Amino acid sequence: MSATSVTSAPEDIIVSKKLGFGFWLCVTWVGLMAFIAIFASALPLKSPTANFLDSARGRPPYAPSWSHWFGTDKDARDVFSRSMYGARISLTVGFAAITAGFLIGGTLGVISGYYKGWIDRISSFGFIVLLSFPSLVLAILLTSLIDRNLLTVSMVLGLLSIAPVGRLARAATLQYADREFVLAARQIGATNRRIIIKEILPNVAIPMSSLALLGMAVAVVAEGGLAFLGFSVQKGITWGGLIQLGSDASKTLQDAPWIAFFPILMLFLTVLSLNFAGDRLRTFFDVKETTL
Amino acid sequence: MKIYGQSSRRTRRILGVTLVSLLSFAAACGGGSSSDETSAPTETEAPTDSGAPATDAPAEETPVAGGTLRVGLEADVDGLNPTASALAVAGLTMASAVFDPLFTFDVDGNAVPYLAESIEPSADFMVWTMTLRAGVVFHDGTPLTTDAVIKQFEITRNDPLVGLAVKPYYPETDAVVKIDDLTMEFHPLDASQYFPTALTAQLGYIASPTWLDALAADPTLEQAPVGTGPFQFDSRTEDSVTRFVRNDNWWGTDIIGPTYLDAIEFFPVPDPDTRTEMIQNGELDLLHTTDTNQFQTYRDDPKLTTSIDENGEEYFLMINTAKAPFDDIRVRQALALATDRQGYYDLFNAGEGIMADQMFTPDSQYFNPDVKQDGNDPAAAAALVAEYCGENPVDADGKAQCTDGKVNMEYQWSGPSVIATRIADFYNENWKASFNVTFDEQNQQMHIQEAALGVYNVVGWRQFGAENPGDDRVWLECRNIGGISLNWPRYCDEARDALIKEIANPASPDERVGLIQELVQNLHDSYAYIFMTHSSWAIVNTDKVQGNCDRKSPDGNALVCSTNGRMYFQSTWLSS
Amino acid sequence: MSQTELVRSELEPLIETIDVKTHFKTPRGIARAVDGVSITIRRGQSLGVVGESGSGKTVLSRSIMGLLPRNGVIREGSVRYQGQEISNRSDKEMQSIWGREMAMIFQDPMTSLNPVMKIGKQITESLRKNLSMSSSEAMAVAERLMHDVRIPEPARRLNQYPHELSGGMRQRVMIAIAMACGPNMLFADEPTTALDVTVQAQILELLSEQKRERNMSLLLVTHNLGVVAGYTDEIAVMYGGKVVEKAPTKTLFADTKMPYTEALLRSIPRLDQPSHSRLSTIPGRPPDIVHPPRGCHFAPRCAYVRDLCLNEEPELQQAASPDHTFACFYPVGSPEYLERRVELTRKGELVASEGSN
Amino acid sequence: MRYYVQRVALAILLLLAVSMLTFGALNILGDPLFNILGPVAGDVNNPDSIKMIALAKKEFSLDRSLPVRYFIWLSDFVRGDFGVTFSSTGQPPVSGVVSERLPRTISLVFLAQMFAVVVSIPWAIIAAARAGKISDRISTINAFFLVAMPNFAIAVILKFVFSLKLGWTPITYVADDPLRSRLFQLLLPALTIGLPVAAVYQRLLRSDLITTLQQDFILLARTKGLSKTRILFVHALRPSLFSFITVVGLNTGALIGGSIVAETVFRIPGIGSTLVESIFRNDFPVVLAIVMIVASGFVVINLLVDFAYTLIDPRVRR
Repeated sequence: MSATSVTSAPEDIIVSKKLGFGFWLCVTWVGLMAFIAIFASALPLKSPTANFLDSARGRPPYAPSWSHWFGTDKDARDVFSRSMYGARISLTVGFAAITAGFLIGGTLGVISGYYKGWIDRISSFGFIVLLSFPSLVLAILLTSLIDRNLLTVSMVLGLLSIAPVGRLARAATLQYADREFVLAARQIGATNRRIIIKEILPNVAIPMSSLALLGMAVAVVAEGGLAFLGFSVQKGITWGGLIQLGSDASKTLQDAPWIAFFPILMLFLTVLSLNFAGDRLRTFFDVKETTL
Repeated sequence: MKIYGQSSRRTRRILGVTLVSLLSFAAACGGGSSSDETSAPTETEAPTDSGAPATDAPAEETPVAGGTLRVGLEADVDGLNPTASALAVAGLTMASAVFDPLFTFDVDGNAVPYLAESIEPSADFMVWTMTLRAGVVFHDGTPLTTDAVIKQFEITRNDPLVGLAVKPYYPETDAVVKIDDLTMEFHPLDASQYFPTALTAQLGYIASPTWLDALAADPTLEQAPVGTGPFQFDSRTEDSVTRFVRNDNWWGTDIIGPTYLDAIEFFPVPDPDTRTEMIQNGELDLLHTTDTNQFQTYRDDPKLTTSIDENGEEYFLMINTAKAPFDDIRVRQALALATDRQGYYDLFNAGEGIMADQMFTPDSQYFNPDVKQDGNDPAAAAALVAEYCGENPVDADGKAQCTDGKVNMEYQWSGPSVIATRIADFYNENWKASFNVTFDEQNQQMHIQEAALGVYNVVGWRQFGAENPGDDRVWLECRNIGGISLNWPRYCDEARDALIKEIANPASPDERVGLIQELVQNLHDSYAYIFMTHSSWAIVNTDKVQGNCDRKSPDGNALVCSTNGRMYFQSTWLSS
Repeated sequence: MSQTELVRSELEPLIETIDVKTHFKTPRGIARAVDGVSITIRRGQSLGVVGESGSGKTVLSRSIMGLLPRNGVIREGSVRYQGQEISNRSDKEMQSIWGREMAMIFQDPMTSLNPVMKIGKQITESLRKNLSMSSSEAMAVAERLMHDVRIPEPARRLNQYPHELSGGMRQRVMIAIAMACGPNMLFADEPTTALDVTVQAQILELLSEQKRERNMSLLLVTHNLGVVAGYTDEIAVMYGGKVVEKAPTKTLFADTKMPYTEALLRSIPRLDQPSHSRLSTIPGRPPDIVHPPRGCHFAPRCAYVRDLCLNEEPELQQAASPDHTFACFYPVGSPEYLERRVELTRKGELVASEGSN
Repeated sequence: MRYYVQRVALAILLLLAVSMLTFGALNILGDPLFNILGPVAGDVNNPDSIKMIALAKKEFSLDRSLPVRYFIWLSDFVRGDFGVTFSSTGQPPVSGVVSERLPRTISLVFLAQMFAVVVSIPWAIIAAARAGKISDRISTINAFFLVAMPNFAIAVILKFVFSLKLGWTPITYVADDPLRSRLFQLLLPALTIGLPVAAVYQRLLRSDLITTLQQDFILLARTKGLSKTRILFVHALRPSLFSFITVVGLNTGALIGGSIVAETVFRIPGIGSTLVESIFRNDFPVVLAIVMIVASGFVVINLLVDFAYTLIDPRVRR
């Protein structure tokens, strides 16, 4: 009934098919963070590792001040520049992880969705196996067994994102695998590889890509969790680690809450932005809600 | 009640401590889980080996029996088996309630007889004849005899770890010889006037032979110790609570005095903040800590009495001198010079305690004023490193020791521990100008293992602070270098060994002081240790805890109320 | 009631709408789904509302019943039920009318029954709510209703879920639900479109029979003139949200005025055609209700269009026979109409369009 | 029936795979010996040490091949014997550790799940009923914020506000306090992991409800003159619960993960914190047992969810 389809959900009256201001705001924030992450060392930031001790006056005040905007931590280090540098590992890992997840999981998903049969059965089972660990448990388990550097941690989180991404890709592929244009392509004797690349991928890519941001948010949070528990990149400054350092002892948290709260703020804003932007994209391409 | 701290780690890690405690003093080494290893003494008033009296109990108050004392400890132990368990401060504290030592320290720091009735050295101090107290029975009714002591000695000596600190000092056979049921002879390899101090801790805590036999069959009995002590085992849940009750037919009741407490409950609470909160909430009556960050809190709390036992261990960086690049003294020196000791003190001691230049505090009679720990001089460090790297040295396997003009090294600590990691970051900041520092965070066991096996460059460590400096020898002598070394830095110096021999057996007390100061100099010159701070123990109790400094020996000597954080309970009582 | 009363109640309108407008706010702009419709339905009388998809017929029926969402909708004009204004009533107030006074049957029995609720409950709940029956009474009534709408072994059916019933069955269930509280006014919104031809007739039979028995008024919404032909007293043809011709059924068929109605008549599907064939035979597409064309909305598709049609919008005018109105400048039978018809026949276009049905 | 059998079989297959992975990873990548022997394990030139190493290997059957060890472990595990912790005395038995601590984690996760469900359902219904109104938008934004707040951050904030500033809740967990106060001590931890999940549930259920509310059968229900509440609860809710239930099942995983964080921050000796400790102690039997238990719990819950489906949706009854 086309008439009633006009009496659409109040939702649609709110969500106009525009990305909207909020989206761009979020993208800007993430962009800013990325910029800082990349060029931190080039920016006029205090050294994030230096202990700002003064043999005469001892350590600088904990509380935020002109010289240390976010205050200083227990070790007289500048919380502001640490929060900035924190973006590095957090975002890098987040990005690398989701990229790896999409490359591996995406490929697996598309292939198994397209060829079906035993490939599908095996990979799908693999996905379920991965999914039957609570992800944080699996992450801790793996990171505890490896030498934790930027690459390995990213890979572990990437591994975790394989299953959800793979499932999505597979589902998306299944929708198209038997569509007319694919069958047509087969008729004219196009190779499977060609069909996948020319016909399937473009269709699958769009909905998937809209989930990349959401995925990255998840990865960033996961990294934070690992760092908070002490399982992330060693010797690295990461938001999760900063938060732990600021909250480990009740005394610190009580007397100098900002040590933990500024990193929390950064992390929160970043995750929020990623989520929001991702959500907007999702509704924009209107992809179904997922359990990514 | 059971209280939990996060990650209550077993103290199996504390191999060092096991051996240390054998030699009558406790030291927690290798970065504990709390910030304990970063502390240093704070009180600068007159030193008392006994520590300040825990309470100023008004004279008119007379002790009352009864009540349960709840004690917060920094950790739990694997077991309470003096022959095999790693008894760190926490373990020794619990042990001191169920076991009685053969000897114990009086307020002047002399080892006086306790379970032993007397001991007599031969003229050359090579044979010591000890007589046990008669009529002492263990909690299981077994009588205390020479055989019991000898059995325990032999079991201990053959323990792969604990034995390490015993083996080198006794002959293979006839180390201990039975004379009669209460008399025996010790035959140490070296003469020492101070031999009895070796019997004041783990080696001196005598367990029931019946129980030791049973242990062989069922190791789980480790959890239920049987000794002669004023308290006997009641129940124990690992990492949660250990409960002892008064031993009503304790041998000492008539000789020494009554035991007042009905029971003691020990709660391992690794997190110092939690321990503090608990005593403030009245969930604990007594605790010990080395976390200087807490000291002020305690002083500010009127309901709490704090006594600081500042004759604690020293915290220092320990260097493996047997392994490149630190087999070269210039590199060790450079590391010392690169280290910002002042900065460390400012950051990690919360304005408490004092920096250490050597193993003695300035107010110790053995303090050597000429020995200053070098540090805070990056330039000099850079120069030495440049010189060393100029020779582009390689290790045994031909691996280069320098990369782009910096020495490659590994700093190892035991984790996970926020504070330990902070310290690692701090050192890295100090050293990175002249060293390429790799971090090696190990879990506790691995940390100790690598230290013991000498597969490390530099580690943070806590040690020394012996009641009797002669007893620090086990860390220093060449004979303690081996597959597993107690001479962790694997630094062998015949001259030093000779010196130690002399210290054990000086012609006169004053000469001894001189010799020990010489040893201090020798230690400094070896650059095997970079001394950072003197740690100190705070014993904190609520105002209802009384009398824990009223301990006496059977012969009536006043005894210390704590030894490096290790507490005693025989004379303690609770005012209502 | 006495003869005269009966007559009066027969004559007095049960439902009366005056210039009802229902507009929707959409991202594209204001959609004039219903744009000034006035109709009256007397007790026991049945009105067929006919038009293509998008003509606004469904929205009209829902506007009358007040079922449309509050926000994003602009409603104007007046709706009277038994003389009282109901267009301004809140959902809460309408609850007393819904079910016992007015009921509605929807197009698709597949989606219109709650998939996770037993048939019995779906029928009885309105009985219990509106007539405050006990569950046992309600069940008895429900069973009778099921029987009335000719559902075999009703007792068993009551305990089944919709997915266990055939499409026709479900439509009958929906009728039973609608009938439950004996409403005076029944809205049937394309009640047969989703069903196959054989069942269609049965359902319509059932509807008119129930109408007769209960002396209900019926508003039958459909796109298929063929359907309403046999079952309604009066027909209103809607186009682009407006009523373009309204007349008693016989008159409409006998004396069609509006070329659009004529086109509809031509396109009545035959039994041999699939039931859901839409009015594909009228060239062009329904008007854009957001940006309607100037002049007569039908003009762009009208074979007899002239300049006037494109510039001015025709008002509803009275036809020769009473209560027959239509909105067209050059109605069927007018000289201009005939003239154009001759041209078309010559060109052969008309033949084509005729040949298609 | 066949369906149930299939699902159970799959679940078992899954757990086998999971156990193999975990067991393999732990045994290949870690060396348990030194947990048992301490330094002796590395003292490979000393005959005594070598003897002890051999003994220990035998006792903990570390001298067997990996598959053999796996089957030994598995057969014990299914019998409820989770092996012994790697320590010189081989004490305490893992099953002891687990059985002491598992209940705390379960009650924590359960509390959190209860909280999340109990809060999210009415929240979602109200929001859906007012969809598009200001109140709904605000609640949507709140949900969004909560979702974006990592649980460890929430933990820190809650601890700061309620334990430290207001002092309402204790920061220590007292294991043999009366149940009531123990539950009270579990409050913040439960909130920590429950809040974000509640938000996730609310967002999902809300959008599903809104979709349902546009269904014809809701319109029909309205034409019956039913009250708005009845329509929401009786007609709209149940058909909207399908994906909700799945997500509730899936999120149990998130909750278990969260419990690791919560137990660490609020010092609750559950299996979450124990897992972390044991990993740092290289105490593989404990790690293995905990991972297996957690995974099993997770798999079983999702199995139950599948079955719950068949209960609330008559159409998928088999």
